[in-house]
Amino acid sequence: MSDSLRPSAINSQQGPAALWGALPDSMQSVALRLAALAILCLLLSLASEAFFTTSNILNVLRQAALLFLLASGLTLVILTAGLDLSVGANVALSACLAATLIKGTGSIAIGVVAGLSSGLLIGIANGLLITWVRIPPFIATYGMLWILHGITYWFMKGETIHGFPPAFRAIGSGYWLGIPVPVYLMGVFLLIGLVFAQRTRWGQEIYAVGANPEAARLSGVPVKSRLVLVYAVSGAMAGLASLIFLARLNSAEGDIGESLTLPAIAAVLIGGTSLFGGVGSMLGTLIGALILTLVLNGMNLLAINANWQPVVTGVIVVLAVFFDNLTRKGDKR
Amino acid sequence: MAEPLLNLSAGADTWLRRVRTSGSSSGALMTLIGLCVVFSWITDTFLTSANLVNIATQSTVLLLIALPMTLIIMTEGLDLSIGAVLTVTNVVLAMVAVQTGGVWWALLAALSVGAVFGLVNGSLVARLGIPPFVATLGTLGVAQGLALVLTDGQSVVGIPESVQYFYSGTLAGVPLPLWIAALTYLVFHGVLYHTRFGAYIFALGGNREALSLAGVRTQVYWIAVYIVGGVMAGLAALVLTARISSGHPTAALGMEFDAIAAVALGGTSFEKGKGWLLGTLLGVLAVGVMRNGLNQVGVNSAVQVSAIGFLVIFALMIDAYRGRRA
Amino acid sequence: MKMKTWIYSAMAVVVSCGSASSFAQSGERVAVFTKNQTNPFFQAFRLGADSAAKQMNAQVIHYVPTKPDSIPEQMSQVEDVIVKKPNAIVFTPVDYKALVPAVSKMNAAKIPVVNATDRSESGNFVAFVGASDYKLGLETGNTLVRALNGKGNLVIIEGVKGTLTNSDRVRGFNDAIKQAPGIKILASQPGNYQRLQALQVMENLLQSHPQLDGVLAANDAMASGAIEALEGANRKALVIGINGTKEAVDAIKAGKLLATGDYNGFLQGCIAMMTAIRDLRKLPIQKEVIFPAMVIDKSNYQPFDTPVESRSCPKWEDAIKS
Amino acid sequence: MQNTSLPLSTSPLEETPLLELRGISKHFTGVQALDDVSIQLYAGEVHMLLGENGAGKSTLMKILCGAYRADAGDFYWQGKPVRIEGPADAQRLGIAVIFQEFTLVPHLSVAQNIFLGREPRGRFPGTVNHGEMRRRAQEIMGQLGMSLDPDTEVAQLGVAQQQLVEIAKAMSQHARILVLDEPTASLSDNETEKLFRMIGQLKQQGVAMVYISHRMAEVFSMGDRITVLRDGKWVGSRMPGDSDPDQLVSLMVGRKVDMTYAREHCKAPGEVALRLQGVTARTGIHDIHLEVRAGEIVGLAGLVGSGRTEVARSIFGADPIESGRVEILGRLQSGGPIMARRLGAALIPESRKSQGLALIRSVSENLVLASLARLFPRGWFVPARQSQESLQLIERLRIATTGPQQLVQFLSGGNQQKVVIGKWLSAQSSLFIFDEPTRGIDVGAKAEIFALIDGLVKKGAAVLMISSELSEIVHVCDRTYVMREGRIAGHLNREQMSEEAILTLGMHHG
Repeated sequence: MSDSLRPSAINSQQGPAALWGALPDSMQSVALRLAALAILCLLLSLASEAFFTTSNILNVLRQAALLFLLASGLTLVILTAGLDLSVGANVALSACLAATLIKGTGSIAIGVVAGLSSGLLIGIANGLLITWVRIPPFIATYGMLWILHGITYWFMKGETIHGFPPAFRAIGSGYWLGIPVPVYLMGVFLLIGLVFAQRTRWGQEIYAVGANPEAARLSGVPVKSRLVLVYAVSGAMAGLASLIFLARLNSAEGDIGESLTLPAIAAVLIGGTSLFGGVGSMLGTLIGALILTLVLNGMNLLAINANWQPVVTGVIVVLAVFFDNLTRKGDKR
Repeated sequence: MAEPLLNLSAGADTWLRRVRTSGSSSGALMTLIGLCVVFSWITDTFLTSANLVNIATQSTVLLLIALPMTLIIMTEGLDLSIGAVLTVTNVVLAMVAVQTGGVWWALLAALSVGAVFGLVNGSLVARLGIPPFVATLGTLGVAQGLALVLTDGQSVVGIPESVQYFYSGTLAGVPLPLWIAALTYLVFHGVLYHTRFGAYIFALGGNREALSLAGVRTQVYWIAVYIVGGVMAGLAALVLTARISSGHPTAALGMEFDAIAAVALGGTSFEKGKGWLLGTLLGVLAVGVMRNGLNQVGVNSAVQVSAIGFLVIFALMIDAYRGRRA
Repeated sequence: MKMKTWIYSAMAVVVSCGSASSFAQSGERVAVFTKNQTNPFFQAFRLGADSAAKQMNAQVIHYVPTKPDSIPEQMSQVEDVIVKKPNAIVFTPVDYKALVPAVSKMNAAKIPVVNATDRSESGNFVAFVGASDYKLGLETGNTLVRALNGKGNLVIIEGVKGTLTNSDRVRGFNDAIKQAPGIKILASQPGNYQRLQALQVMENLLQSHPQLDGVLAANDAMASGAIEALEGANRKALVIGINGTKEAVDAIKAGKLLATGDYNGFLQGCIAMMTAIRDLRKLPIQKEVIFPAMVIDKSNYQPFDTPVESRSCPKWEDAIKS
Repeated sequence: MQNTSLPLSTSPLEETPLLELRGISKHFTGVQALDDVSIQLYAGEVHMLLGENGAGKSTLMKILCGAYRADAGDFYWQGKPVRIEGPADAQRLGIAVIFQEFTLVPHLSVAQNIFLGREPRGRFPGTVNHGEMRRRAQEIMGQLGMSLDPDTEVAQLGVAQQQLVEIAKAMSQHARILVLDEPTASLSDNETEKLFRMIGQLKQQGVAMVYISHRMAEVFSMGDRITVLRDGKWVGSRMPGDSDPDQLVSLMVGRKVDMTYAREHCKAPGEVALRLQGVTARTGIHDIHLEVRAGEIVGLAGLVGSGRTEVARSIFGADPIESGRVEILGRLQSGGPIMARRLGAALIPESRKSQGLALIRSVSENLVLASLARLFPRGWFVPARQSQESLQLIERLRIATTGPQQLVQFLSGGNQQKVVIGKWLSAQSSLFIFDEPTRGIDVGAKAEIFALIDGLVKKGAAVLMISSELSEIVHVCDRTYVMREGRIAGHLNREQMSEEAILTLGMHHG
């Protein structure tokens, strides 16, 4: 097609293909994932009658809520082609800090503020290490993971802190109008995340930084402060998730967040956010978290030996990204 | 442990020049020297030959998986599954060793299981174009699950003496694992700097398009790099099984991150095919010295955990600082 | 140049502040190996060892793997410590089979070793100090069977598959249930001794088993995980744990937990350390110290209610009597 | 570029061409890249290949070297039919291509790069005989008059040296046919001299060369035969003797385009929009003094590597400066790109793809990238406002796109450059710094870009334009500075400006 300057004919496909073609990339990947989620629910409800009961659905939603809160912060980080391996350790430290303060001062507010701010500070530290000291995100957050674990172990000395006031425990295991509280939080932060990513200037700048950081910098976008912002949000969300964990488990110990980091990253990847940056959505991450939790819940209900769970999780992550490569139009990075 | 300076056909000057050019980032070298000086100053038992041999032997397993990890990272790739593959090959090797009473069939089984995982990783990345982080995160899960399924959580015992010999045995006074590690390093050094495959690894990371235009079947070599990763996990399983004289479903989980940290510590960068094998060796030793030193001094174990994090970030800071200045 | 000297000083500070604490006492040096830094049982064990050492003014150094329950790491720690030749070692193997080579290294280095908690499969030891997991499983199982007066459905939440403590405790549970035909085991799933995993396993079990009367958890952490799940789904069931941790005692006080097997980490720490020191000083010791399987419940939890830090080791004589 | 020392040789006309392509066609999804193209390559002859971007030149090259397979058409080697379906076939016949993006591996040595894929066997299977490889590399480089140490890492070489390594690599394959894609695009004058001398030597050795260029001077000084492609079709072949630049351009563009872009020059420049006083930076520029007033297009000419891009980056704050002052619209620029934009400066960078655009994002997202703060001051992003702003710009700049949602990576070079300019229009900048605005853009689109720039200046904006095309500087700019080795070598006002004057100021003396 010659490089003539005449505006070429508007997209000529007719019918549904045009409709599908017209959908921007991110909407297509979300639609595909919703379909996969629906099929999964159908299969599970056929396979085990205990699946499609309200109590199980609420149970799945609550488990997915915790995973989503952690993964939502991570989504922004991965959008900038970065990574945060320290979220699990962040949850551990923030939870123990909050637990100690709630027990010590007896006031829930102080504990909650402590948990959130510790998460935020850890996130900011990650951001500064990556932007000012210029250490690759993978290694910076890996180092931070060890430092945080060390601090938590030193701080907790192997103790566990248990038994918290019912008011605090409500945010983790409480019900309101029959629906677990964390599910509301999931809804609220899904909205905040969507609005922030799609409907604010900073969100657009984060997508641009992920797509081409040098072009963003040379367009006057403050790349460094956006990166610090992204890691700070990821840290803060880990702080929030730690509070809910604390409330739900009703006790804090050294390795509370240990097993959360990889599932959270998996949820983001299954949700369609690309590791190369610039592509992805918060809605996708929610669906990713739901798919991951549903599969594990289904396996438990069908009493499939727990040993198979890591195998299934691994296969799903690869399949999700493989289908993405197929559907994404010519975005061979 | 003096790094074997023997090199095959190339003149000594090219080797030294290569160290100067690609070895520009010496975060690992300075950290290693710093740690040794500090620990030998604080406790007299650190700088004893027994302890140094001790560190080297302990670091063997990590070195055996850090070497292939260097090659994979040089092709702008990553292998998160190598720790889990080492675990499943440890279990396989133990089970076969118990059945056959010998070591050779067991080693063969472990190497082939490792090769299969490597082939799967390579095909996912090279043929299906799935990002390495995602592909190997997938196989990490599969390998971890398989290890649990094979043993149903129980550890495999009754390992014949012939397997344990590979850790406890010595040859000419030097523990066997050290021979394995030194030999493997030499082979990797030869492969990377003196064979076509080595040049193609630099090319896979530096300019993949150029390699295919030169008429080379890039897919084959790209998959081969991941197969080397899998096979090395099988070999490392031999030393690991000999060391813990059993197969355990969670023996080496998480070791992949130690390997990646050691490689990064050693100055191999994540892009443009910039790699330095000696750096990885230094990185592995730095981690080993740190842990041993802190144990020697009896430092509170919580401080030990944080110290590893500081070590990684310190070394990278040195590189970033030198990188900016150089 | 500037950068290098700065690193050395930073390193020295980190290392020296950590080591200062262990040079304080004088006397024999005893190295204590425990499995991880997160399980309250081992924290109690370490405190017991410390208080015994202080009483007999010996010097304690603790070695705990940075990655919880990491076999190769504990192996490395043993090899590192042997070079320093401590006078005696109190050893809790991460895995009773995998750490046998480490024990043979200690024996080769002629260092007296006291085996605690998990009985190592082989290797010669000065003594073994621990409780009988099997008996504890049996006693706690019987307590639950009695409480359900012989009828009802229950679930078992196992610990880490493949560990000695887990297989003995679960065997004890099953033998207790065999004696009561009316009791039916609905499911037996692993929680890996972790609170969170036990919670998730319990939540899913509650979905698939509407009628559930009792829960046998292989340790207290998983028992409280199960309790949280029950409360989360506002369901009722009798829950039993093992280890006798402070948290379990509080739960019994609050009526949430039916009972817990007294594994008493603190006492095990004391006796193990005393045995090691007495052996060094050629004082009489007992080769096998097996704590009786004591079940703590609403009736007898008072003596166990004191926080672990403030407890101190009983004299050797009266400890042996109990 | 005046005539170089090489005599305009009319090569001996052999009857059977070394390689003949007949009826070559290649079809990509929705695009007929090549349609029934035939071309003859004679030994010892430089065959010039001209055509706009997208005319099929690079596709033809990729078919020649086996990177693409032709859908139809056949190849005749010295009259005998042969097949070229993969890189191995091309290599066997001795066809080598030197692309603009070099096919070199940064962290391998010169010798290893030259023999990539064809390393001499060592003692053991699979190993490489370094000594032999280094010796043969030295031998080849010697023939081509190069004095590089075969062990230095390619990453440490300059652009010109890397190109020479590419050519040595081609010659190591005993290339009988060499394809050069705009070889002098980033070469300094004496490096171009050296390249032309080497091409002369290769002609003596009977190597047939296909030379792709946008520079008319080169076409006539080096070419023995000229072929023009348009829209994937063959439109004509000429001998240099019986054709002239304008005729070739009209063949290329298919419509009469006035090559020289005439514009009436600024009579009354406004107040100072940009002033540099004694600016020195570690990037290699020393004591730069220059001024640009509103309503003016000021050129910044000079050879490759004379520091022009570095000056642009220092003005825009992309690189820190060590001493001196940069004033934008009267106010001191002391911050990074963020402050430069706020002061009203705009940078259209040298490489669009890596520094100017987010390729995987849509046209509208790219257009508002620099004006997000202006369009959405309170932070609340309104998609309608974004599409309204981008539709306006698409209209004004006549960007050929299926719609604001289309991903920028699917646009042609000219349209991508327009998006970058649109980005800064949306940011309402008043000082525009263009760095090689028309590189890799064909004649037709160039005129369009210059019209845009003229439009900016007519509305009172100030423009500093960096270009390596001397004809562009002379025709478009009101006045120009000329740089040499990181310093301002001289200033030429409207009357003094001519290609020769610029060249003499910019040439390295001694």
